[in-house]
Amino acid sequence: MIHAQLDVELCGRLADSCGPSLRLTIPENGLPVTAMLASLARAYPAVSDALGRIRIRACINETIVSEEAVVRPGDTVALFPPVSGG
Amino acid sequence: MIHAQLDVELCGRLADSCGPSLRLTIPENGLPVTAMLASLARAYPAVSDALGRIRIRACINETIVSEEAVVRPGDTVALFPPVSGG
Amino acid sequence: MQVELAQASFDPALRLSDFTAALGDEGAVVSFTGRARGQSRGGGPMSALVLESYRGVTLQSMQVIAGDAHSMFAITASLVIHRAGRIVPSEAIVFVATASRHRRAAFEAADYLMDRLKTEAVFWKREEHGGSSTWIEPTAKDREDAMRWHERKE
Amino acid sequence: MQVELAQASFDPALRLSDFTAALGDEGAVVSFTGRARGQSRGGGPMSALVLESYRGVTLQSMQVIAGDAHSMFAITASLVIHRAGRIVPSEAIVFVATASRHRRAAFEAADYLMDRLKTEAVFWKREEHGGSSTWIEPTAKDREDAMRWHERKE
Repeated sequence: MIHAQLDVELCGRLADSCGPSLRLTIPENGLPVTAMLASLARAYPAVSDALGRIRIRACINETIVSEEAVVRPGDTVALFPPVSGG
Repeated sequence: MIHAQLDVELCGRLADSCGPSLRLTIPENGLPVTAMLASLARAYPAVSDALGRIRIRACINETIVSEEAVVRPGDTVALFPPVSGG
Repeated sequence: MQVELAQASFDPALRLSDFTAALGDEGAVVSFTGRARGQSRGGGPMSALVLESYRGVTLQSMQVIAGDAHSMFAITASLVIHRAGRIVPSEAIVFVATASRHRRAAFEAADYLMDRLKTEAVFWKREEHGGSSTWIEPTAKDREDAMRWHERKE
Repeated sequence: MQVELAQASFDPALRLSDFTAALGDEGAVVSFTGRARGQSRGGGPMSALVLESYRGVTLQSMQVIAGDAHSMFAITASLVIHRAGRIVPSEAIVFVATASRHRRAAFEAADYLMDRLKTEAVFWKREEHGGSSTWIEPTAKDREDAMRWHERKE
């Protein structure tokens, strides 16, 4: 299987443990958000705790998506912890 | 009985028929608001209609008073139709 | 608590600026500006609104209302300015500003101030249209709005 | 409807002035200013509030809220400005202005805008105090306030 690099931005408190951006290797044909979260937790144990404890929403190309959405190489991907509001 | 002159200010629409101030002759020891209104209606038939039709409040020396309050010579007297609000 | 009866036109935004600059650690500031409209209640064009006040009684009626707002809501500062005289369309008739630690009190107090001012402040108001003029009174909606706060008080 | 994400401090009174000057025959203008306080939620001193936003998503979340306010209330104009970045005490965090023919709609729409912005706008917020900082989330009161409008919608 051919793989590609993906940078995942971490917003708010998610950035506390490992900084605001994490690099992940993903299959070239992409993977669902749930699988990406699992892969991220394996690659970065320090963030796995935060990812499991609070409700995370994924954002692909500036659109908040469901857990079934597929992340592809080249996408702009971010993970949102619950928003604080204004 | 000794009498005195009293100027009664008419506010709002009460001034439409006879202008903003009416002169009335009152007993030197004063008279209650109700009697003053009756006396005003007799002296100025043109305002009697307005006085009878809407609820009037009397104001003596910048205080809104009850109908039993006594108006005395030298008092600053005004009659208020219902207020419009701001 | 500051209450003013203005005989000439004033600038609500400027007053909001001064009001806010004088605040301490309040987190919330609400303002309301009531402007003279170019349309009369009947729907036709209006050339001006004329507000008649009466000596100290008008200001006093506004002060009572502002005092009640301070008793009822957790606001720490308020400003009430009301025009008297002849007001042309788009000029401010009334301006209210309230400040509080958290926003709910500031919103409610401004809303309350306006409801009471619109029904109880001692003014007699007429609309000028062309050569004639019409006296106006609080609308049924104004009275209904003012009634909302009675339940609250008890 | 105008919605802005501001990266630097702005003057709410000036923006109210511009907003009002651009109006037509609206009789009512309501404004709300939310200011950074010098006290943190825990009660201690706060040196700054830091609001993180995310690309176009934050502005878009504000636009959705403003659009909903226009659908729900008879307002004819609105302005929403929200700061991002580091905000020191007494600076404006958020400013909302609404205009309508009659006052009820302007009051309700401003109140509604704030309730939704405080719970749903896409920001992550932390309080700085001394060297450390604390992430904050909407309070129970914020969520309760936002819930008030759900009954209304149905």
